[in-house]
Amino acid sequence: MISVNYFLVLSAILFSLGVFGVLTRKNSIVVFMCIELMLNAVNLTFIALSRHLGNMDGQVFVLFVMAVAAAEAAVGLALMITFFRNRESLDIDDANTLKW
Amino acid sequence: MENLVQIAIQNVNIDAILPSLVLCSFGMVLLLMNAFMPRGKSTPAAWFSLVAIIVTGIVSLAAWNKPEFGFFGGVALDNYATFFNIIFLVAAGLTILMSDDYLKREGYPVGEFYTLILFATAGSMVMASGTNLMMIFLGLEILSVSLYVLAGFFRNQTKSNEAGLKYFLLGAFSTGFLLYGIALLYGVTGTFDLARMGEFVSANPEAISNPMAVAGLMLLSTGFLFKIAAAPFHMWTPDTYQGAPTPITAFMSAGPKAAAFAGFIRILILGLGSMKAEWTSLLWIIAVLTMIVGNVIAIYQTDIKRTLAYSSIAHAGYALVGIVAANEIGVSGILFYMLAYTFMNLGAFAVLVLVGKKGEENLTLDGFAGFGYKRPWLAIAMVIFLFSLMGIPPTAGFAGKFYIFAGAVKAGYIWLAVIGVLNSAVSLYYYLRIMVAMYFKAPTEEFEWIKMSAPVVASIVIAVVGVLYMGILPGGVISLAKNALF
Amino acid sequence: MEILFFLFVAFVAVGSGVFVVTCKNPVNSAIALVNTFFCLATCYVMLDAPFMAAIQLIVYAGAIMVLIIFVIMLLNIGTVDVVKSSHAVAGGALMSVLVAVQVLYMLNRGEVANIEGPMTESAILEFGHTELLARSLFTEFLLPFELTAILLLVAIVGAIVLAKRDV
Amino acid sequence: MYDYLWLIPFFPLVGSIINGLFGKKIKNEAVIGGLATAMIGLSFVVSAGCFFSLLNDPVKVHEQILGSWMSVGHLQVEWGFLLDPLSALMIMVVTGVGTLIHLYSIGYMHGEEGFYRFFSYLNLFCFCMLMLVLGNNALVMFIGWEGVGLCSYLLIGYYFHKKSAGDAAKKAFVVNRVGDFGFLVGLGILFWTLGSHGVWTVKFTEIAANAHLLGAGSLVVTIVTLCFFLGATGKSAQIPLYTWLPDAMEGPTPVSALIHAATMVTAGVYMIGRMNILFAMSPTTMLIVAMVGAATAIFAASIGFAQNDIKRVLAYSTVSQLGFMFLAMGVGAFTAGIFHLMTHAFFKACLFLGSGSVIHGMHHGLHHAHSHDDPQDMRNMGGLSKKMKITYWTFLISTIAIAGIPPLAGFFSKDEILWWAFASTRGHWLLWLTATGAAMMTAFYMFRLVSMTFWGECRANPKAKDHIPESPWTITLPLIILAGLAAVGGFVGVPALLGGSNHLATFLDPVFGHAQETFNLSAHGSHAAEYGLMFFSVVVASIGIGIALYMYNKNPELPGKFVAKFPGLHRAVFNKWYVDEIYDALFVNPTKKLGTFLWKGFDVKLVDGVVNGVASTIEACARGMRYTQSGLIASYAMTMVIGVFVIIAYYVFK
Repeated sequence: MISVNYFLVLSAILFSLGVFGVLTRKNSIVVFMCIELMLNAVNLTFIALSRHLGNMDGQVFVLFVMAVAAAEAAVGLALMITFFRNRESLDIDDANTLKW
Repeated sequence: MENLVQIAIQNVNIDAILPSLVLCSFGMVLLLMNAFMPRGKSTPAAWFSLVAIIVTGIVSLAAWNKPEFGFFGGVALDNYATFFNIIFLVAAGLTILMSDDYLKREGYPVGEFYTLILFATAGSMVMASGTNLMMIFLGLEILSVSLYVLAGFFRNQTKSNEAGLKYFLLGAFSTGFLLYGIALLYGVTGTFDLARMGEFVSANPEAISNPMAVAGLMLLSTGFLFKIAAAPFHMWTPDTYQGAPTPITAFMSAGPKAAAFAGFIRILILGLGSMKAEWTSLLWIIAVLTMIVGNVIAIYQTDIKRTLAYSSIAHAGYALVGIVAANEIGVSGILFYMLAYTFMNLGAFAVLVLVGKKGEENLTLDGFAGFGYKRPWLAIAMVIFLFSLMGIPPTAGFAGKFYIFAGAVKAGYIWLAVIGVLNSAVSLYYYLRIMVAMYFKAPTEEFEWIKMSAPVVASIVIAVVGVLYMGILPGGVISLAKNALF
Repeated sequence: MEILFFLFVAFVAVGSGVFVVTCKNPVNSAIALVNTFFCLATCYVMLDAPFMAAIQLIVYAGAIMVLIIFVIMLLNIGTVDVVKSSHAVAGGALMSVLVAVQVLYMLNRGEVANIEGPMTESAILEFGHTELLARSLFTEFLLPFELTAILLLVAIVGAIVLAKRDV
Repeated sequence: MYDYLWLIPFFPLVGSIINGLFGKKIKNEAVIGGLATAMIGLSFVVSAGCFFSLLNDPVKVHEQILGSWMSVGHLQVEWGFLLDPLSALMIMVVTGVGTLIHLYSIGYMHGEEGFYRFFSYLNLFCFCMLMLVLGNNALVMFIGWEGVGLCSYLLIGYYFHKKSAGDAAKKAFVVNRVGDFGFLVGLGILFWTLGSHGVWTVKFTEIAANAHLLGAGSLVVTIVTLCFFLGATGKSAQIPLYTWLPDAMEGPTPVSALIHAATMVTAGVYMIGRMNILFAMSPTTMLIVAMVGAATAIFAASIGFAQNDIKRVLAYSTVSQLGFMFLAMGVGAFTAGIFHLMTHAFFKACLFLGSGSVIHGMHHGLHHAHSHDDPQDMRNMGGLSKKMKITYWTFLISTIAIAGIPPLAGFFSKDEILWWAFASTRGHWLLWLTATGAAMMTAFYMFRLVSMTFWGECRANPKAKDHIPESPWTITLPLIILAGLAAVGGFVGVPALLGGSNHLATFLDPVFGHAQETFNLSAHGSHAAEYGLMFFSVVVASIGIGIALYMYNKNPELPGKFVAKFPGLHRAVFNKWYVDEIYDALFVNPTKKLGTFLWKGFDVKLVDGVVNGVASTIEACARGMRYTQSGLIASYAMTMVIGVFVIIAYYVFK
């Protein structure tokens, strides 16, 4: 059994990678995928901690996070489709009529 | 295995989730109803959802002073939850009242609109009554997912699309931080249950200085501050509020914000009360920043909806002052203020719904020129709401600010209160512009006939009564709010 | 041995993560993301959570990613994505490195609670991971479980309302 | 009788609601105006009842609690009214003068569009003013305090199609809010400090009873009173927040008379009177109050020299007279301050209404002649004494009163202030000298006004000349009554020296006596000195009158010569000592304003400067901050990440 810290470090790195993607990508689907990456990183933290602490709560939480991710994916992709229909683009920088 | 079933059944206390259960049931029935209704008819759905709100209101009120707990301590339908439930229901009810004509005008008479509002309200209720991070998180997500859809509901309108997309991407992003915070707190305390978390932290004082716990607290706060629209996590607010359908903007600025406060306060006080020093000092700064950002940027706006969006940021700042105070007056002041804000803000938005034309036009200051003489009654109602937003006595806004600032003063945060008062003096500037437009400007063009419909008028009347009642005789509501503290 | 295996998995995970955020083609990003999910599933197995690993594959790699790829194909936006201007990338890189450093520092300084709960290795061997999870899920977390149903319902309704063409 | 106290504000409220909601349907001016007047008249009857009961009542403080408003911890805030000699006197003034002005308005506003609106606002104003005066705690007072500001805003902007009216209204409201901010902060600090001594209260009686807990002369009490004083300067148009008042003359004349002369602007004085014990505890604040008052008195008077708009002269005169009141408060002459408040209400209301009558007549005449001359410009007037006899005589009486000639009302009150300024334990001869100078100037510009308006040849358009009628009885009756009061009103406060017994001082003693005794606030001096000063002030006033008569009546060409001889001085005075410009240069964004400055020449106003300066600073911030809201999701996400990073960096690494 390797130490929980390894997993936490891996999770932290993946989380930061996700943040990097959100900050730098323009395609909203890719941005969303980066957010999924962040959520997965957190899932890893949960499961690692759950194993370490010896209680199931964390893993149950991961189940719910997955459900949430699925729900968000459905709604988010629907939003992107409507956006694409109006603008012929998925570039988040095109979402700029509302400002100031 | 049978043992397990028994354990589960013993802990299933339907009474503890009755309000949200009733609301969800209505929501599902409504969903079916919509499926069999001819397309383009949303009025029956509106009335049905109003019935749902009223029935749920009765069910909620029945729970007053009869706290129910259940589901392994995951749910507490105490007075605190009930008070917030009423706020959510008022917000949802007023929103539904002002929505129907609006939806017809904009060409989206879709019954699912109301279903989503009902589910969003149910999510808010879960947040208010959850005593477990898992519950609160799921409530938050039910609420958020509904709101993502509602914000982008006008799928052919560019603005609405954009509002939905921005809200969604940033909301999901902030969910990432929130979850990381929850994970870290779980790692430190080994539980999601707020009561057990509180016990653990007070039993292990070294946890307070554990960087993981502190970081967890801060990340968790980030997630909630995003929903509350506090600076610097407020950036989505003006855009989304401006682009979303007006009734939804009204709803978002009142109900979900209150829900975020409900969950946040419960987590902070019940679960992390021992880390009070950390979170008060954080929220002090956030509150000041939020008030300043909201009020200052609002000055430069010409779109009234956007102005009100910034003003709602500022109001979140005022309410945060109450959390910083973290005493009886301050927290009950927040409950009071949230209800007051629900009335005044939804009232103001209801007027906007009436004034606006198809495609959300007419919502600049010019749209209000000469309004005071052409539509004196509506204008008087608007003046009352604006006064309440400014915090001028004897309106609910004044009483609410008074309680919150009195709480801050009593807790020794006198400078915070001074900054708050100064900010509300600044806020005058942009509210006054609306009044100036209404009373001191001749109409720029021939004023179009506003179609007044009974439901919208009813929502305005209810809001006026609420604002004045809570302003002139706030004693009743504030004593309820005090009883509602857990 | 185990540690080496972990390092390998971690390396692959991070590597595919880098691909996710840098690939110009969204489809490639998506494939890389699926790869990351596989690695994470492997980690879950290493953490004695085989059921979670299975769910990870079924839900994430199987459902969500397929949905995403489907949308990418539907909208036919194969290679249009352009990366942001270099200073935006630099800013993003700076911030995410700072966040990474911060989190790592925090993990280094912080301590995970030392609680030994009921889910020990022997318990897992005796009852099986799935049963333990089910016990938790259907007793203590029954209500949240039900709530996810509402959540998914909302999501379905919302997605349909948004995506259908006519009123 | 005291049980009916609540009726006093209630009647105008009812009138306001009825007129506001149904006035448009009623249409009949007599009904609308009659109703409004009757309502305030009823208030006056009840006030008089209360006043006379109080006069013969050994118990001088009565409270009526209507119900609980808010409770915060140990603090109970009630909807309650307080009747003591001070508030009794004030309600008499407010309802009495108010009734007369309502009556006057029926004639004056005849035929105006939105007649009902005017009366609704006017009644609403009376309601708010009465709440301000009668409130038994600072929060009820604050409702009135905000309310009068609002009504003043609505009434100044009554002619909303005029842009200047809207601007003036907004300026008045914003400046008032600056003052309100001071009031609230002062109240907050007071509340907190008293609370830390275990007394959670905002009730005036309890504040007075527990004020000693703060410690006389302590820093806290100075800060609190200075904050309150800031509130008072906003509402009562003192330096530095005074210039909204002259602009407020954009409102209809009855409004100027009621709100901007007799009642609302005295709220600051009243408030200091209410909190007299706190102010008495802080000599520093008292000194500042006195200095600001004296400075305002002389400053505004000097500006009054060169104004040609009849209402603007009176406006600056009001500012100046309010300065006298503040001077009185500052040297501990609370009774004298309130006394002057009362007499000033009489003669200044009369003067404003008289000027209204003149404008009414001029307007009529000019309208007849199809002339577009300004009916308010005194250079178009002259010789009106023959055409408007009642107006002329009442105006003259009030002018003599304000000039301080015995035995008219202004003499007694002003003289008492001057004596206290000189001989009080908190007084100083410089204060006295300044005030005396201001008194002389008052006499001068008032007689300048009279001679330009009523005496000499009529300079109006020849066609208009013969069509300047006397006003109808609803206008002249209030003038006669007010002039009568201005003539005899001073006798309630005849000083002992002249054989009087100063009833007013005795009457107000339960309110002010305690503070004056405790802190040894009194004026002592030999009888000879008192006589001497009295005589001197009369002489000084007479000199002022004399100069005015000489310059404007006997030698009408003299002012022109004077101007030719000292052009710089005249221009300086004419342009209000360039204070506005200095403010502009200091506060207003220079680059942006340079063009405006050159364009508008020297006509930019003081408070415009401050308000616009602050506003443009905030607006610049707003503009800058607005651009953070770029509309780009990535930059929003970036902000969030930076926020998270900074927060965690601070808390985890500290």
